[in-house]
Amino acid sequence: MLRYLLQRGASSLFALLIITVIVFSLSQLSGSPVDALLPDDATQEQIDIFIREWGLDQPLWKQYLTFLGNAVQGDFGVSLKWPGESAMGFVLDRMPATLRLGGLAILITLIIALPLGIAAAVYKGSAIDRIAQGFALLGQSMPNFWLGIVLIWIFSVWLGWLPTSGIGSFAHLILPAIAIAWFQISALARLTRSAMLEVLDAEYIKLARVKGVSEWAVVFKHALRNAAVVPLTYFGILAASILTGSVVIESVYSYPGMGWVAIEAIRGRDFPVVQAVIIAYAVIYMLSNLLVDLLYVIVNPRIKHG
Amino acid sequence: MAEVQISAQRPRRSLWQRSRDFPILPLAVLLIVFIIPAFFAHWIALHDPYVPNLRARLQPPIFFGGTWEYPLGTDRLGRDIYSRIVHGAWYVLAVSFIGILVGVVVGTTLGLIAGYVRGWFDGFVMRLVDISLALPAMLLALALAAAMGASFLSVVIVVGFALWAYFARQVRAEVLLLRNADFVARSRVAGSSHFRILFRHILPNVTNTIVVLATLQVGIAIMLDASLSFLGIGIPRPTPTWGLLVSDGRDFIATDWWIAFFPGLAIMLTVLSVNMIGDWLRDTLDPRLRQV
Amino acid sequence: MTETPILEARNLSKHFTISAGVMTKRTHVVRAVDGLNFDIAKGETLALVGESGCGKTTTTRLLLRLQDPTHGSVRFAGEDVHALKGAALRKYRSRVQAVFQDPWSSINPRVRIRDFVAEPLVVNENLTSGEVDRRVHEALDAVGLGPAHASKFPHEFSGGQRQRIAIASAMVSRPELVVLDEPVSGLDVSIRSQIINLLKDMQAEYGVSFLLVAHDLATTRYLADRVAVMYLGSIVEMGKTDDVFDRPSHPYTEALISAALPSTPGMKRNEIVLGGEVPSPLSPPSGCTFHPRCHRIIGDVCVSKTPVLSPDPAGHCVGCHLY
Amino acid sequence: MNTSQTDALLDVRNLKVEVTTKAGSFFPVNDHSFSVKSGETLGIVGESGSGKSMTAMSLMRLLPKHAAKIRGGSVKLDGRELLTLSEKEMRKVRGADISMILQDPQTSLNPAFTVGDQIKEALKLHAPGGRKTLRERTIDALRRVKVAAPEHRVNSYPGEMSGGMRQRVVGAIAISCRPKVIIADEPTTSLDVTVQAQYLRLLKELQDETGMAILFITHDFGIVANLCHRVIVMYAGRIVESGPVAKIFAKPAHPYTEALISAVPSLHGQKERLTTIPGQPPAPTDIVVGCPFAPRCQYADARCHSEAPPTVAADQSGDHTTSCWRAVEA
Repeated sequence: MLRYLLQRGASSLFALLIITVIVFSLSQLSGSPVDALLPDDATQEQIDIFIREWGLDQPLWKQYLTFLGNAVQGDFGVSLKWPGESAMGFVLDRMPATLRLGGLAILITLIIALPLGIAAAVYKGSAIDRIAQGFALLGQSMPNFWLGIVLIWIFSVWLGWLPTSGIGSFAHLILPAIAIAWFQISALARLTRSAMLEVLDAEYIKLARVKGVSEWAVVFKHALRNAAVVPLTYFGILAASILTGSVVIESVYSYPGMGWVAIEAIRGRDFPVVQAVIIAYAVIYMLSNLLVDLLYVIVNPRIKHG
Repeated sequence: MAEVQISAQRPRRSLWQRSRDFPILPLAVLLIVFIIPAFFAHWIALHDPYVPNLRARLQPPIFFGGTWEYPLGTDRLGRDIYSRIVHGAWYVLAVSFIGILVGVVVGTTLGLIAGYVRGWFDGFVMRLVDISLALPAMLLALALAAAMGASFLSVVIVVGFALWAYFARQVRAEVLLLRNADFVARSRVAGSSHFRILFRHILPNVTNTIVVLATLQVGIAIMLDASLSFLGIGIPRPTPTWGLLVSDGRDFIATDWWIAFFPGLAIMLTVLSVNMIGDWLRDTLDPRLRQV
Repeated sequence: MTETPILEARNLSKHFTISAGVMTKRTHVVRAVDGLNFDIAKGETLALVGESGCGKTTTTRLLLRLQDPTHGSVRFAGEDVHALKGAALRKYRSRVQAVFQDPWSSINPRVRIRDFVAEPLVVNENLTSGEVDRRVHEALDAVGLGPAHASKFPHEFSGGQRQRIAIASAMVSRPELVVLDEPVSGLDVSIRSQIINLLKDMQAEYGVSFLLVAHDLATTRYLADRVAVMYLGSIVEMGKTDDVFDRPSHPYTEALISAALPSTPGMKRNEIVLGGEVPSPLSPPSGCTFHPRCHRIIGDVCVSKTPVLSPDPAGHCVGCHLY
Repeated sequence: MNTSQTDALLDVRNLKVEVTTKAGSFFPVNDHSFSVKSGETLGIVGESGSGKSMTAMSLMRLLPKHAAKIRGGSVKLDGRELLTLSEKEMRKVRGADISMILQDPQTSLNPAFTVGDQIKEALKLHAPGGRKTLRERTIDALRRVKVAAPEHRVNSYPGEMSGGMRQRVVGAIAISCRPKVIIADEPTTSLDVTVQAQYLRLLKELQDETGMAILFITHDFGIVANLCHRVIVMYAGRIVESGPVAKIFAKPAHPYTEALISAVPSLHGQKERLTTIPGQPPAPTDIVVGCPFAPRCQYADARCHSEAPPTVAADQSGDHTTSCWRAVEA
């Protein structure tokens, strides 16, 4: 079991490494940082100093190693747009806000999607099932930024119940969290439904009924235990999608989290911050995947004993 | 065993027989909102989508105090929302079509070869798939936009990148099953080359999967494109892509709701109808894909 | 055996290496097939019988050149099958064909019957399209399906019809050897006898040799001239079908035949029920691999020494320390 | 039909099940009547699609909820009508009075629970007791199906066991509450020959020990000959023949039974050319007029194609019945 987790951890680290390569090579693509970072009227002397400081006269692989070494220490240089801030420090400042929002979105997703998916599978073909399926179809077709705007329109402008944007109270979190969760609810409910349907069709479910087990125990004890693996595996994708969603939704609600920083940094061509934010996202994502692997081991006895 | 045989024995209904439950309404919506505007924008648009007309600023849509001249209202520069949506359709179509094409070609080729030859190549491709799935497309979009600036090309790359791994994974999984099927063994016994087996026996058996998956991905591609445009890292202004139109109206939602509402509605209706057609295709052609 | 054999397997072995863990380098060697020796004569049917994991499927895959042996060789008409290349290989491909167990998975659902049946001809021989059509129609006729079926797709046929199509395709290139891998066990009882009779007719008409793989002993007895009984990758007994069935020598053969149920009630039989199940080929028992389940074990020699398959004057071979 | 209804443990009369699909509705169980006594083994023989598994599931009242419905008849266990019981009452019957062994040991055990837990679950429901007694009875159930070292095996997961061993565990679940009737749905089809022999012997021994009745569903006449006392033969949803095994083998009354028995090659004796049955069974949704076997029957005449034959006695004793016009005329 430990070996399995180590293996998964190693593979995550490898993926992270690839991401640093991508980030690094993209920064090469963008042309010389000299043009990007120095004022147009810089003297040759200033340029030389800059090149030496940044190690731009070194071979590419050495530049990458330097970049990687700094990245491991969380050093991506200083922000260009927000002077005086270290790039990673600035991103880390914003991280708790994004985690709060993402956490609430995940919570909403799980609370609604799992029961909905299970009920739809158990009462296949019933009204609940049709409603769940219609909801899933609608949820997967609505762009989250548009939904965010429509929610503001209804709940903030029209009804005046919740704040339109910004950060502060719990009330500020509600609309953006719903906007992020919306798509995920439909995806997860759909997935849970099909996983449950497949399991409910299995021979061992038949055997449980043959034993005289009540329908409630059949669903929640025998079926759910086996079906849980599928939504659990999806949790990794869920975490990624919610991070992605946060980029868009934070922008809609002017919610100053990591996603908002990312967009602002791109607009301001603030390269160090963009790099820091991408790496930070990737690390969060890798950690949530490791968590999934851990849960997977707990749910699935075959790995625990194998 | 017995049950498998029963289900296999049931003669498959032909596409024609199933066409009775074809989703006609979604197809009609798709044609009206997406396909016809994309190809005939110049004929059906009422105004130039780019030229401001300050005298007609912020006209409300018809039924909300507006006129037939601007059926969906105008934005703050007096441009007709309807005409801008119609002209944007072409870009949405182009991005999603080319992006998916990139995804299909790259993903299918790699998945087909990886599943068939196995060994180190398979391991390599699957590792790439893992990484690609592990890297949220939005991150790549951010990096690309920061590095080379947003453009049609960068959006297509992002869409292709976001989708290829799904094709590769699904195709590989099917090839793994198919390569062990008795009919492949029989064909090898008959003397067929690997090339013949791959293209004559295996590929035709995964085309359904590819078609279904590609249809189901259209919605994802459109949404991704719209999100990027919305964030200002998609096809740059002044091209009236749908995400950009929504973005233009976001600050006026309290007063002039129609600017953001109708472009978003167009996205929703398009994606909804594509998804419904995709669901129908999946149920008809490839019921095994239920979980995708 | 009076005739020269058409196929000879000599010391045929296939070992698989399975890695035990991802992090460790430890590996297991699975001896799926170990040191097989057998011949098939022209026009003869040799059957391989045994339970799951005995290596009979691997053996057919070696003969069909779907896999390469670890040791030993298969010679067909005097030539080493696994060394064939180019034109010689194509010739082998058209002379040796196969029919598989599952009629649902052995025909590509996306290919018309004509193209499926014709494949061995199209791939290996240079025939005109008209000539191919003629041969396909002939083959379909021979299996009792009219040429009108040639343009249909596989899903329009039932299991029994599909198996006929598979046989037509196997016979279309007029092969000298056809490997029959459980040809009737995927079919309903009332369909089986149709296919069994058809196979007999084919052999009588074309003089083709069959290598039959089956777990159903009654079918085996009906179709085979000679039988090789396999257990955990080795042949434990081989001889004429009637000799093996009526006077089994190896304790495993005895048990296998006694376990096969009689088709009439109340028939007296000497029932031998073996204990346990077939051991994992990952860690086969020492000595005679059958000794942990054997009801006629004679002592330490069974545990320590691997018995040799030795023939008696009549050509009946048994691999057991009893003899 | 003359099996006196008083000594029958399980008595099924005119059972009808309707299945509704998109392609139409049909009766996979069409007017079935049969009965079993304590200690008796009844074979139910038929090919795939003949409706034999559907019969079993309808006795357990576990038909797929929406697709299949019982459309009439009666199922009496020890004189008690099962079809009118509430779902709650029926749950108390399942596993306790009637139990079942499913076909595929690879999939019929829940991979997420230990085999001990799965046996215990049945015991807990029908014969509750303390932790310790439950554990003892679980181990005892495993011991009765001759699983070696049952004290260790209770903690194993199904994934760690061989196919034969798993099927024994399924057997242990079935017998754990000492049911009166066990329905075995092709329990040995996926097992190796020598393991199948072990399993059949085990079933016989358990029957001798407990006096339970066994309904043995199979397509294999060999097993019927070896294991069953009486047999019913099914074709396209109908019972075409029923009677004592010896009589049916010696003198089959229905042409289908006759053809089926002679179509199986013999392990001993002569290698005559096999009798074949031309054609194939009708699809479930095909509309059948007359005798369903008529299109494949060598004796069929005009009446067989137009009118369904009644069920009649095949000989004087009355325990052998068939539905065939030839028997009516005889």
